[in-house]
Amino acid sequence: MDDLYRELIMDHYRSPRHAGLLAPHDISYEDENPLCGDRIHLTLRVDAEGIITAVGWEGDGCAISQAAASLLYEDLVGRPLDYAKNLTAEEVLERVGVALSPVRVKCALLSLKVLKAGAYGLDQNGT
Amino acid sequence: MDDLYRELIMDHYRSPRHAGLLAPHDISYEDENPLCGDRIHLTLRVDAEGIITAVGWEGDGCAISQAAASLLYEDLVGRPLDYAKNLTAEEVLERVGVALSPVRVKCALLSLKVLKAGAYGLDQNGT
Amino acid sequence: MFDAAIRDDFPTLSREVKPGVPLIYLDSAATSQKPNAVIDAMTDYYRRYNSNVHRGIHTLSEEATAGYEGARLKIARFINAPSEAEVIFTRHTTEAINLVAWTWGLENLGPGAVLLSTQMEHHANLVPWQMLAARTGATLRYVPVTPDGMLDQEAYTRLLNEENVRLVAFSHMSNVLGSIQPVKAMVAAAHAAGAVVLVDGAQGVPHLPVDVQALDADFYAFSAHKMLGPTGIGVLYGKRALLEAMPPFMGGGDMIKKVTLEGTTYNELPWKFEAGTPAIAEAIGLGAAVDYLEGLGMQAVHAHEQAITSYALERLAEVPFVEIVGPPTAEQRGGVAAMLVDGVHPHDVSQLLDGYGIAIRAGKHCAHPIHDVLEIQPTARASFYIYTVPEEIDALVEGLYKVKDFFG
Amino acid sequence: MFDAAIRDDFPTLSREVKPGVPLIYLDSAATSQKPNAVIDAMTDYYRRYNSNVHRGIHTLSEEATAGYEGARLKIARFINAPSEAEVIFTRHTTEAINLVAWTWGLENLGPGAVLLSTQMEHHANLVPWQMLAARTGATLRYVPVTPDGMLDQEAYTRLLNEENVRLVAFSHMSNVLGSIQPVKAMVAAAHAAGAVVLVDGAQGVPHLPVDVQALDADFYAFSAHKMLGPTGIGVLYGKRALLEAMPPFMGGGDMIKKVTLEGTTYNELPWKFEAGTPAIAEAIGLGAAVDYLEGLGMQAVHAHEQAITSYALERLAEVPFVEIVGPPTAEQRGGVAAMLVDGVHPHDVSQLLDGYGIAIRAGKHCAHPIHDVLEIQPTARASFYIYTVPEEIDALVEGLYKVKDFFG
Ligand SMILES: Cc1ncc(COP(=O)(O)O)c(C=O)c1O
Ligand SMILES: Cc1ncc(COP(=O)(O)O)c(C=O)c1O
Repeated sequence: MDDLYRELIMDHYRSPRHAGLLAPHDISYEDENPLCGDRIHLTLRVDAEGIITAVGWEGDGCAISQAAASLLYEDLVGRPLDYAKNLTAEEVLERVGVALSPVRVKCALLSLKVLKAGAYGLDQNGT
Repeated sequence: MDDLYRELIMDHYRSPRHAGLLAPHDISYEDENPLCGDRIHLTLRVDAEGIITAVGWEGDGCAISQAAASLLYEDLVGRPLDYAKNLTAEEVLERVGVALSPVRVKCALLSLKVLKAGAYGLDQNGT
Repeated sequence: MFDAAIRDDFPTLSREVKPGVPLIYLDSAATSQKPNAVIDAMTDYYRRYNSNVHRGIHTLSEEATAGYEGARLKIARFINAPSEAEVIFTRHTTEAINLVAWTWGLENLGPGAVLLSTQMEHHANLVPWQMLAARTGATLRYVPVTPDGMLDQEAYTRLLNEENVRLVAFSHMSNVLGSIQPVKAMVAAAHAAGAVVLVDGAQGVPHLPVDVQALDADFYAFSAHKMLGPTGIGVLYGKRALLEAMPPFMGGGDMIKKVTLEGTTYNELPWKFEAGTPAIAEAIGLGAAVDYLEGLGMQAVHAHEQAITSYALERLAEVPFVEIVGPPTAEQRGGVAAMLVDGVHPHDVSQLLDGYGIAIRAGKHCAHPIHDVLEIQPTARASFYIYTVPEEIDALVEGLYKVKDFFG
Repeated sequence: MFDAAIRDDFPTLSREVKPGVPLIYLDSAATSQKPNAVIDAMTDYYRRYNSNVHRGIHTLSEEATAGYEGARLKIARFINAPSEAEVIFTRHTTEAINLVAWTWGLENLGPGAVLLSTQMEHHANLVPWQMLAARTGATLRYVPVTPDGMLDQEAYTRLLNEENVRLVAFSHMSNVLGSIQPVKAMVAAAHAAGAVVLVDGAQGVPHLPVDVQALDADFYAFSAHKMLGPTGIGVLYGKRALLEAMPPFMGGGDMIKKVTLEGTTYNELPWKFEAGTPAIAEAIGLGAAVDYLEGLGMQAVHAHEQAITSYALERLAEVPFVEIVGPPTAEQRGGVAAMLVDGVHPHDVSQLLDGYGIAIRAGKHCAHPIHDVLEIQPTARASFYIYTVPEEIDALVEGLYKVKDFFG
């Protein structure tokens, strides 16, 4: 069995945390990696102080892209939007916790790209 | 000493036969090889039957280009223009009589190019 | 099929991906492995007669020129080009196609003209025409694909008749579906409609006997790296009359006859289209690749691929959770099997197979549109060549079961 | 000067041109010889991890991608590019310049605009601008050359002030005259006049420490094969803002983000300009060449060339029937000595020297106009690099006497 697919990754891939879109939501953003078809759609609720109060997402794609999203979105609730804005690629990769080749790094970072775009207010669909 | 520069070649290079342009002439043609600057200017007199009656040329360039011209133009007198039209590259190279690399083949064949263009009536300057 | 001893000619094939795990290379449609004869021809050039070509009057330069131009002759013979003047060295298929777009295309197209590509093209035979259409105002249309992955010939005929088609561009063999097009008939139909034809032969020349005169294509493009040759070189074959009428593509050394500050006279074919110091070592390597393929015989190459592809299609048909895209039988297709693995993303298929030493390719294979058209997901593509043996197909099937097991 | 032991790294240098006649290679300005480290890096790639790059999810493809992109990083560091995104692989200097002409040029020039090249340019930095001027209606002007072979800086200033100059293109070092231009000052003057600057660094990067940020050039082009690297690859450095604003050059795989039948989104830098399967082995070879040059140190490379060029100029000055074109002293020039041999055509000089194993180049060196301008005949050019030793200069001088003797 490949190191990449250790238990934590497969657990998050099989049972993604916060699965399902929120309605209503304050933020909604969707993006894909056109080369391979990985896709993630994220919705957030944010209170008046800019604190994330609820998270919901759905997507499809490879195990790495979906597990990374679940891992990243798992503990957003209670954090300020600024936390999302300041997250770095390194932090996300650390959380995924396995060595990734450049192609797979793109898979893992799609979730971060979507989160940041959402946090910076690129609301695509409105509430 | 290089095989290419055997006595015959050097003799023709040092003492080109039929040196000097004819005035008047019936045919005059000049061309050059722009990559290396080899240049040949040929003039011919031709009688009513199309027989070459006099040859005169001048040029500058490498020993191969000039010797080949001298060798080729040496025995034109008394021959019909058609002879010139039908001459092949192989015949000229045979007359030069040394193995030539592709670059040097171009040197050797400039004289043929000029002769053929002249014979086909590409008179540049008129009589 | 070829004797498995052929594999000894390919050093990479005896490699282990990690200790104890030998490489099973099923990614030849992306790039082929290289036989020693090709590697050695290039090393010999660099070690013994490396030199710039064409204008040098010294031993090394003469040897290098003979090697470079000798390779051109070999290639002309290999594809039965009427003359080596019609064989232009480019960097790859992609550059060959772009060359035609930037020269013939800019010169001959304008609003009202129609360019015909197809839904199954590799981006190399699609994006240049999109760019050209945008630049000239010409219209780009696409020949549709049937559900089993062939070009829709009825629609093709209709498009040729209804539109002012000036150029038709399609691939000899699709790198996703594996389908081989009826090139000769399609060229004849295009010519009857007054169109010029470019064939993307990136997957043609490596796998099939190609006779450009029999096919009658106006342009035919291919890459060395997919046919045992090196990276960094490809070929554009073009009919002389077209090439002579075209303006040059790039300006520089070697493509000129005479340069003055006022203007320039261009060189003869093929050099008119070869500006700058050529890919000398690469041409020599490609020449050695052609020698190697001719040694095998292209009929035999094709027969080997047919056999190995039939075997692969058969074995994969037994795997209930795998679906193959493209034509169902080997006859209409080359050595490519793009697979949809139920419930497992191709990235994961490829990554897990790599753990067993099996190299395949995952994704949309530089042909996004065909995926949209056929409404299919990215695929896991296994592809075969002269050195592929049935045991490797068996290993692939076994590997796929393990992948499926793991993902449950 | 470098220890002559450096020659052991270059297999070609121990070759005999014919039995008993060792090679004396004085044609490095045309192309350099390659050290074992470069040849081996490419052979290793082909024998061990040959694979297509970027999208492959298997061991070989990951190794090949690391090799290819690793080479880009090395080159970015070597020329001090702010980012590797600004380092674009092309086939050679010639393609790099044509790329700028076809993209930036077509986009930004039109009637009324002036392009400024120079009288001393290699055709690679001349013909593309002639073609571009013809296509756009822009005017092409040339900076004149002084009798000792430098660019006329006064005329340059005047042209910049008087004309609507949008692009200035000149070479770091002339391949005929050997003269090295004051790049930094010329770039600053062009910028002050609002022009974009392209530097042809084909003879720059191999011989001089080059810091593209210090020079402040907008574009800087060079070829691997002149700097110990392989044929088939070159580099275009460009400033990010310019590259981002430019349309792509060739369309195809790898240069796109997303392709639909309706249109295409282009990839990020540098890949936006790298359509098709890259020259992977060649990039890896160029990376090894950069390692080798960095091992020596570019200051030391330059010092070696200054020393060997001084020695050559000195020795050749003693030969009464030889005249050297270009600047009289080594300080303003690189390792190139183009000679006029009284009474002997350079073809014959070159051919006879070849008989003694000495490889030089004869002709106009892909720079016709400078010969017309200076009213000089074609020349016999000897050129030097890191492996050139004084004994080779001595052999050249001796050979020239023999040539002269022979021609009487
Ligand atoms: C000054 C200069 N510019 C451009 C070139 C062209 O280089 P390449 O043929 O590698 O494109 C050369 C090499 O001959 C050169 O010396
Ligand atoms: C059908 C087809 N066309 C074009 C190409 C592009 O080839 P290259 O990248 O060598 O230019 C490929 C290779 O991927 C291909 O399979």
